[in-house]
Amino acid sequence: MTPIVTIRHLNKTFPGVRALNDAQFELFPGEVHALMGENGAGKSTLMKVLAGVYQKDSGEILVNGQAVEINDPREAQALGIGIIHQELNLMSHLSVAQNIFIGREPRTRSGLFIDVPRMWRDTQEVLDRLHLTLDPRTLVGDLTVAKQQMVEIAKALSHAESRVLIMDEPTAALNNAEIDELFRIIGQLKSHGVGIVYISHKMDELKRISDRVTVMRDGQYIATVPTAETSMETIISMMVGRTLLDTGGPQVPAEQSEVVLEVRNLNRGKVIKDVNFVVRKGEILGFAGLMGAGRTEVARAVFGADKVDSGDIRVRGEKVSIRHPADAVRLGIGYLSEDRKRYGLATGMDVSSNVVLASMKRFLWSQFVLKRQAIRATCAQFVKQLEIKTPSLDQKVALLSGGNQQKIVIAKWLVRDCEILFFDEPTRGIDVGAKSEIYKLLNALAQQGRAIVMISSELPEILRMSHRILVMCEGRITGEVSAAEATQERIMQLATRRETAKSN
Amino acid sequence: ASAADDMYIPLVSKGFQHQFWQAVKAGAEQAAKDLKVKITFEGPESESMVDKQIDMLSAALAKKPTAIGFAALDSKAAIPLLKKAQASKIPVIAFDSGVDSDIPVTTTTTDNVAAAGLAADKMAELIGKAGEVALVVHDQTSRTGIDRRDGFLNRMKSTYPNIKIVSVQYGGGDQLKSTEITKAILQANPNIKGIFGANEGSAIGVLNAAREMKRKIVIIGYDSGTQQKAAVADGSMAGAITQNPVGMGYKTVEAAVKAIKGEKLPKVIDTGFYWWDKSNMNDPKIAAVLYD
Amino acid sequence: MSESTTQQKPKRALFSSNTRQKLLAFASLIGLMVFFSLASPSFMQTDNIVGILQATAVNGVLAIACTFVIITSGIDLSVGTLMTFCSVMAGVFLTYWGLPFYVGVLAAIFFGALSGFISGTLIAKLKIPPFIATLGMMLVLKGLALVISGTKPIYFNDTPEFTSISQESLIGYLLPDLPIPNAVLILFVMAVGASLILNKTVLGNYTFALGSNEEAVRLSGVNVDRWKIVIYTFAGAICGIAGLLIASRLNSAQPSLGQGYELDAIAAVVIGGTSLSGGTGTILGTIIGAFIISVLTNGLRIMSVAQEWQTVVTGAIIILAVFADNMRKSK
Amino acid sequence: MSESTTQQKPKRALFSSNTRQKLLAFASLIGLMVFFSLASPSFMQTDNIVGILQATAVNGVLAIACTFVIITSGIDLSVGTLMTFCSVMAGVFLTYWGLPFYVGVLAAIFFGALSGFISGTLIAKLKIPPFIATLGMMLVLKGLALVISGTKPIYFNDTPEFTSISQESLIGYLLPDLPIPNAVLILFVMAVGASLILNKTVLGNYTFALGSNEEAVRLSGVNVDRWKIVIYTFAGAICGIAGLLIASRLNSAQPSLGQGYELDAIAAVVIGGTSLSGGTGTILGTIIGAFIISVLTNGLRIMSVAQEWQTVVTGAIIILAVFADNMRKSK
Ligand SMILES: Nc1ncnc2c1ncn2[C@@H]1O[C@H](COP(=O)(O)OP(=O)(O)OP(=O)(O)O)[C@@H](O)[C@H]1O
Ligand SMILES: Nc1ncnc2c1ncn2[C@@H]1O[C@H](COP(=O)(O)OP(=O)(O)OP(=O)(O)O)[C@@H](O)[C@H]1O
Ligand SMILES: [Mg+2]
Ligand SMILES: [Mg+2]
Repeated sequence: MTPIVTIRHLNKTFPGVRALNDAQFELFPGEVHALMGENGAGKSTLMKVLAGVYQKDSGEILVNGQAVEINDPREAQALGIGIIHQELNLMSHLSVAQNIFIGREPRTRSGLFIDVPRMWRDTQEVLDRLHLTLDPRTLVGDLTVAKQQMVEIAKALSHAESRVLIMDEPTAALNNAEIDELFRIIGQLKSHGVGIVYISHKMDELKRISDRVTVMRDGQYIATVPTAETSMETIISMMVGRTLLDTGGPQVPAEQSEVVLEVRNLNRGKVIKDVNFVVRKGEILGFAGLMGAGRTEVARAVFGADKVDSGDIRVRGEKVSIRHPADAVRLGIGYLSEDRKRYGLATGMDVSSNVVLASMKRFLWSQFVLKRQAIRATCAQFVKQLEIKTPSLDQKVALLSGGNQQKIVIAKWLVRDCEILFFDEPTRGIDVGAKSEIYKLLNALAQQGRAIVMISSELPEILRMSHRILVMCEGRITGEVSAAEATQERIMQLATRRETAKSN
Repeated sequence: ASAADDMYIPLVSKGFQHQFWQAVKAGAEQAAKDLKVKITFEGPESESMVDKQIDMLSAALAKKPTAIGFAALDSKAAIPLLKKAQASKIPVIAFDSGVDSDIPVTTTTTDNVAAAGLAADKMAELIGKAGEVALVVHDQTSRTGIDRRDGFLNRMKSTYPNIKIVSVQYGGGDQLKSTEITKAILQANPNIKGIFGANEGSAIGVLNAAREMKRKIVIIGYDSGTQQKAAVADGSMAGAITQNPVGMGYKTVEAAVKAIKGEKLPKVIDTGFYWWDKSNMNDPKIAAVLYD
Repeated sequence: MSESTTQQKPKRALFSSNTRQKLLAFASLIGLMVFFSLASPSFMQTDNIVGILQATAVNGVLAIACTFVIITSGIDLSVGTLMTFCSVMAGVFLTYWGLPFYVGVLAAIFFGALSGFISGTLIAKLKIPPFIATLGMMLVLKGLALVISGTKPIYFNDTPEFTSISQESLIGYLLPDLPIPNAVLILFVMAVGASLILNKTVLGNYTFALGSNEEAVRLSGVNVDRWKIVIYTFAGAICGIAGLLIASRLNSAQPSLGQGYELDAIAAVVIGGTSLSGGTGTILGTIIGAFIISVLTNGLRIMSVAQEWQTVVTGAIIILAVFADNMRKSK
Repeated sequence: MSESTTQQKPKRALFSSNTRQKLLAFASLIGLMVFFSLASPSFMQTDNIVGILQATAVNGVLAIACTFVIITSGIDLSVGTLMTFCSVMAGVFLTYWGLPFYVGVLAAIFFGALSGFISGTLIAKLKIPPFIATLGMMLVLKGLALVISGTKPIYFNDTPEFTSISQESLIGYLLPDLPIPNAVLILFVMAVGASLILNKTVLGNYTFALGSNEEAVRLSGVNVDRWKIVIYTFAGAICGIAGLLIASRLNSAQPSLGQGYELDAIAAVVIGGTSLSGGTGTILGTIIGAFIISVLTNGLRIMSVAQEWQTVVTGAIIILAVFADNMRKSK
């Protein structure tokens, strides 16, 4: 069988960064081929070259054994290569249907007008295939990241003629049910002979769907191995170039320490309904739930990013009024948002400006002039500590790899040194090595007496890290589980306890 | 016609921010007070806004005036509206420049072409009928701009063959722009002997430039105003042409009232123009037509 | 960026249009009209209303052109001088060369489209920012209009039908009580047409898409450059029609007119709820925005407010109109 | 969004500034100067160079104000009429009320800041889009300048020191061969000061941050509204200084001048490489942009090109200058 895609000796340099160094890759029809590597290893770059987004410096690409030049995304599409980008690439002012059919709008018979009803119908079909309950007419900007991600996937899948489908971390924002759905569809595509490149940092997914794994490190090809015959540890050590120690779960059960944050009767429209909880000094409180359960909304409400209808918030026992994120930060509350590009980063600015953005006051002479040296020193320290891969502190954040961008948001809140920290999906898009670094860091922060709220859709992460777990469903807190009694089943049961069901 | 008290006469002019138009307005207001009529005075921001002026005229007509004063930016564009005024028996008094039509019962105006010709004569006299001369004009397309430029240029061409016009530039009447323009002219033409500034803003611009570049040239201005008066008095400006804007405004309102009362009016009421310089600027007759 | 705040309630719009915003701008317009009717009896008379409609035609058409460009998150500063340039070209074809009426009309539209094509190419192919490309075009066209006309107005004396484009009244012919000039009819027909194009065709779809996220459109394999050029060309052709309207109204092509009109047009678009950062907007909003400006200008004149105070009040009310919308929107 | 185009090369700059762009705009400027020197011997004379410097002062200062606002992805259309308003206020304090010289200077700056504060508040607190808020302010200030001055120029005859702000030459006093007027000195001092503020202080840091992603800045706990107001106030104060410069140069406050100056200022900013979508920009670029405009205008006048052609050529060269930069950048 000829490989559907062969990449050889590919080189790509960005100023200051050798993103691809003699990279190679091979994909067969009907194969799910996982591409693994640390943040900044060059996975996305390699795939973007294949998809015509970037131009290679040198090397060759063969499609069905034929050498090709792919100069722009259109040519890639013509060759049957589709891609789901790591970063969302949607038009937020347009409807789901318009996004999915951009560039291929069905026309009316006259050819003048878009056949809108048909577009909606076709969209509905695509969405149904994915078992997605979305109205094709909803504006994409109004969707949560997870749903936006599903729209991206639907868009890529709607190309009937795709023979190669690249998925760059498609599940980063999805919950388990959606991931199952996606994998079912990948199975279908596979049986139709579509070749799939699958990039992910979630190691468990590899075993479930991939046939082979190619590992990259620092832009270089390391090895290609059959998944079934290789252990996870081998793959991880190929990725990071060393063996990782498992850091284990939370260290000290911080049972009866002092309450630092108390939230009472919090309400906001239909998305937050009478939410009550406390966070204690030195504990990691996990927030579990399905997509749209309202966890993000709770965090944003406490942080003052959204207005609430009612609710009391006490910090260290004192009643406070938080009307603005600035109030929250002054009270020592930090919030790391789940959507880094939209809410976390000034992507047009450099690394150091982003890292100190939340704590400017600490870096000023007479409240006005920047302490350049101190800023750089602090940034350098965190770049080192979090192993952020960047050519310099002056690199524009938009040009970093996705995982490294996430680390910068984390660094921003670490610099601010808040007592109460909300981490919303903190490990989204972060590689295994860095993930364990972040877990270590969360533990260390808790040990230093910080109160941490961790919102995560990855149950293993919640189970492993939290001292206590709150589960939400449809804007309500449906239960609390201690670390000792927590199991996946117990949490899922609470996470699906709908209000309507309860009354029966 | 009705009692003078409820006569309303809107004046739609070519502009309102420039000192010239403010002086016309002052004259009109004086007449309104003397004759006990109500007037309003408005005009577009720049003399190129023909359609804005037509909207103003249209709004003025909607107010059912007893008569209307109109200084047309384009002599043909307003004719449909003027016909409407005629149909509703609203007498139209043209001022400043005429309209290509017999609708206006009279026109109070200055002959800008002849006035600029006089400026050319004075310039020729002051530079000894030979040498290089330039013009800084306020506008390339407005009637006053064209008349003053052509009046000056034609007189030079017909009467003074040894005078060479080296440059004609337009500064929109903006003092700062006219200053920069004049500086460039002076820079490019080291032998220049005189410059004519075709309205107040242009003339001040020329003055500023000559002062900033410390060049002694003959400057002839147009209109009056505090700065031109001071410059003429201290000799940095040789003199200027002035129209009689206050008189023009006064006569326009006066003619309107007469027209309402059905009195016979001459086809043209010439409000006159004058050459003024250091020697005559304090004559009562001249001082009366100069404004600050 | 701040567009995508979480405060937004989800919009379930028919096709990415924003119905509420239109209605709210409409309320401001009605409010102004009620106020002026009470303040002056002359305001609500047929003549004056017709005058307001007539005064809106040119700015309305230019604002339609700007709406498309602004939704793509571009800007077109050249609309005013392009309008003038097109009217001069009509004058050249009709008066200088004595060609038949319809040739002049086509010439104006053609040169409008041509100039739009050039702006679009500068922006899409040479990557000149729209502000600079159209600022440059504004100056070039202004100069060319002066050069070609010889800095004199060109009168359409040989083509008497020309004035009928703008001044006569087809509606008034059919309904003598409603002497609405053709210019207004043309404005409304164009508004309806533009609205259909914006909401029902691929061109409109890409207009919104480009303004929302150009990079995403490019990555979806759309020929972004070509569509950008198409949109600017289309907007240019609309300016050509504005050129015909103003020339017909003045029965002449006035070569020095035009600069400054772009600000009025852009203001109409923004008051009508189209965001300068692109991605949203409606033609109906734009038309309402254009009317808000004309009603305001006319009403203050009718009330005989001193001209310098007219300026102050206009400024304040433009801010207030948008503020009122904000208030009602955030409810 | 299109900021993050994938083709962009990273920039290795001191602190979010864009060194290369500055240098490239500089090359266009040099190119123009070389051309004009060859075309006309009058161009490269001290007098003329000093003239160009002087002609740049007002626009340069306004453009500095605009740079801050534009980097936040805002816009300020009121800079021109605000300048005029401030010069009128200086006139009121000095000539009408006979107060001492320095009070007039402070008054101009104070009213500039006050007006900027109002614009900033409208934008930050009432969420009026910057285009509308400053368009409204532009009209309000224009009207107020006319009302307060009584539509007449106000002369500074009682304060002879007033002309020294702009016209006399401190440098010429020290170095008689270099009679650079104070206006130019002020421009350069302000450029250096503004550059320091933009690159070395919190104000500058937030200026960039707001333009890059306002929502992210807000969620970092920064009081975004307050900083926006501070930035507009600061820009307003700079316009106050421009008002002093122009009033001193003309030895009078001319109330009807000012509109149209905003386009020149914004053009200088954009030619200088600042993006209208915010997040990037430099003061040096802006100053070079302002000089490109003045050199072009002056050079064409020196060459005695007919004025309508001057307009055409200016338009074309503005586009070319930016295109040349793009070319060199993409290399
Ligand atoms: N447009 C660009 N300009 C400059 N550098 C870039 C650009 N895109 C990527 N890089 C750099 O190239 C390297 C590889 O990035 P890439 O996005 O391919 O990593 P990745 O393997 O996908 O990482 P992640 O798992 O974090 O997504 C990184 O160091 C990144 O900073
Ligand atoms: N910007 C928005 N506009 C409109 N609705 C929104 C927006 N953001 C969230 N919602 C709605 O609010 C509800 C709660 O969403 P939220 O993001 O808080 O969920 P979550 O529990 O954090 O889930 P996720 O795992 O998706 O982050 C959902 O119904 C969602 O559709
Ligand atoms: Mg990646
Ligand atoms: Mg969430």
